[in-house]
Amino acid sequence: MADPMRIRAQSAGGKATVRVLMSHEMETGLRKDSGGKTIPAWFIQEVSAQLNGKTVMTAQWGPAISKNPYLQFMIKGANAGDKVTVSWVDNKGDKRTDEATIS
Amino acid sequence: MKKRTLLSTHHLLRTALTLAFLGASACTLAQQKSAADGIAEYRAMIADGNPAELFEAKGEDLWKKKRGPKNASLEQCDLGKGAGIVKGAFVELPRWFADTGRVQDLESRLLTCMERLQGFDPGALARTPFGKDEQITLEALSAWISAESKGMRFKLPQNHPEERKQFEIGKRAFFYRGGPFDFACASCHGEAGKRIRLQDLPDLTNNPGDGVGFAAWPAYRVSSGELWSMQRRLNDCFRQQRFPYPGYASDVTIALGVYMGVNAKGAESIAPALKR
Amino acid sequence: MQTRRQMLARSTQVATMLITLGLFPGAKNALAAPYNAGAFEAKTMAELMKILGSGTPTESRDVSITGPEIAENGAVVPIGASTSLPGANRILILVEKNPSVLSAMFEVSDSIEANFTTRVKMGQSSNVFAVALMNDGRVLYATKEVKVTLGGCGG
Amino acid sequence: MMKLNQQNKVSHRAASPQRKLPLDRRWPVSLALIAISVGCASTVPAPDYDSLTAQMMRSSFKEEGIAKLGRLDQDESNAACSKALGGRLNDAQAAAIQEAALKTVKMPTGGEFLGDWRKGEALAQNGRGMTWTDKSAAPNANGGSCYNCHQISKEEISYGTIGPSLYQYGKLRGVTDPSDPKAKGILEYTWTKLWNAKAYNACSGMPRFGHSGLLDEGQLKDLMALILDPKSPVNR
Repeated sequence: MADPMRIRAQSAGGKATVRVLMSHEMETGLRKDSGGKTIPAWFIQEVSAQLNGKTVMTAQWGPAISKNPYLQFMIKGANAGDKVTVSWVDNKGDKRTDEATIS
Repeated sequence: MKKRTLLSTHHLLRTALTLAFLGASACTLAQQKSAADGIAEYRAMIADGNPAELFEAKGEDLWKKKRGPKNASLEQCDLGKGAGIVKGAFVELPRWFADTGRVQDLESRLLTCMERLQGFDPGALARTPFGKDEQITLEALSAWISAESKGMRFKLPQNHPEERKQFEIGKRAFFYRGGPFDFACASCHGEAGKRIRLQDLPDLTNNPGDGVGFAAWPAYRVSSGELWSMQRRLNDCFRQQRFPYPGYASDVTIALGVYMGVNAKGAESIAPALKR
Repeated sequence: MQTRRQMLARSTQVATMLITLGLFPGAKNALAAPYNAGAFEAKTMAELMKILGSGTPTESRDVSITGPEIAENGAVVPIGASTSLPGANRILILVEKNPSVLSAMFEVSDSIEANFTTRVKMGQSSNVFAVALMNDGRVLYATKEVKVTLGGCGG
Repeated sequence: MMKLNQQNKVSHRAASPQRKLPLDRRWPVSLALIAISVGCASTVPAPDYDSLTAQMMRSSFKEEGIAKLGRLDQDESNAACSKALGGRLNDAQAAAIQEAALKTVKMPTGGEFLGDWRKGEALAQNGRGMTWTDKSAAPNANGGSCYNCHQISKEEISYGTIGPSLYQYGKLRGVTDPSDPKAKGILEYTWTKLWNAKAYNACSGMPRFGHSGLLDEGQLKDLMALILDPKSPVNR
């Protein structure tokens, strides 16, 4: 199973800034190993975020996102104590969901 | 293996960049300045959100989890400040351990704990290549344990005669020239204010400052997306020094740790840091 | 390399699976479109716009892109894309000289700012673009050049 | 490399771990010295850190690929400069090392010193070679690593500062026509520096590119051209 994300969410002025680190190889599928064999692509394709269970953001990513991805976005109308959930799914169907409380 | 591919890509990148610069014509000094500023700006932009945090979280889990042939956690591991005390341990390592009769750095001490508490074979752990199997465990553990001393200042003990002896031997290892290039650690890290290419080189014969040199490892390496422990950092130094391969947690790596750590006295630890 | 058809087939499968799993509770609203594999294979901005069914992009001061002048390592280049205009439905991050131009595509909802920061890989020095797809059909962009370099020795 | 190892034999023996206790043979001397200088024999002598270090180096490394254990062997220059711990050698010792180094230098065959500066630039940029991840130790697999430590052409801004700037190396030394006999002195000096830098500075930090078999004669000529050819960007 994939390693957990690190999610930090801080509210200020009715907006919450969410910063997420995800643990993922983000292999492009363009690199070769020492034997000249192509290392198969393996990357996060879809990311979504929910505020108290309601989807507020979805994104699609290609393999050009860096290894161990970082994402920052801002949710409107979010306050301290609200729950932010972030999920990702990669091209192999692996997935991960983690939750954080807005501070 | 992946690394080779990556390195050759880097080489191509640099060649491409050089060609690009050959076309440029502004004053060298001005370019130099802006390149340094540009890189400083880049580092500041990625400083927030260091993926080393991912390894810290994993390390904390691994410390508390029952694992290995004895199905035990590492929570009773003595890192020098008593069984189970993690906070502040990192900035006092390497140090003398009476139970093993040796001076040990963080990673050689972890080998001891993984052997005694969890029943792992320390020789097998030491032979495992970096970034594989239980080495991933060791990397994550060193990320978390170092993070527990973040902001604290290095103060390696030098009370035990063996600690002082390791300092003296470490100093000699630091200045030991050899290999086809005649390099020693001191070739790059014996003087302040020098660079390799655009990379600043910390002077490790003194305290080079807070969060610099010894006080910046373990670190997340942007280039490979991996967490590098001090053992791995030293291993790659010896590779670039064109030396043979240093054993994981071998005597020379520990003696060098004592030398650099004692020299870094008073420097604030920022480990696990973020490095190019 | 997978063919585009295989990729499409698989991503549809994944999307279906996700909906079945209920992983995207919002999947029924317009937000969660299936993974657009074709978009991530486009070589140029023009090709990408065609795949997305969007118009010709024009440069706009209301869109902004942040990134370093020089990236010490192409493996991690921090890029921010945003627009101050209301009515954006998607924000894209593009790297002109990468094998495929599109790095990321963010859907903008009423609950979120049209402002995203992530980190991308760059194979070489290149222009990067922030593109905003507007509800009224306009496609607006901002661009910036990022030089990719490396410190340290070649060993 | 072979050459290096052969030369190393004498000093290598002294530091060899196979000789179990080189300490034994040194104690009487140091004890005698202490007795003379302090006049008190009860002082506990410090451990012989140099021998302990040599033993530790032997036991800590293993061979990997082209990086054999022989790389830990030290010739006179490396042994003396290591022992100095960053300090200076005494004049006589430095002079002896420099003299020996000077004798190792082989001037180019046919008397031609300069090759192609373009190839020289590529070599100067290339920092690869001789690590345990490199496949071959042959000169054609190696770069010169020059920009790691030196500024050379002003167009390359990513240069190191461990060595002095070589920008306008030939121009500053008045080399306008390398075939002019007046230029011969500087050509020979530079060739010697590249071949065996210890000929002028016993503890030079620069690799001995010719002497240690890192680069071949053709490659050295190309590097010579990079810094001495008036047509090279370095001198324009």
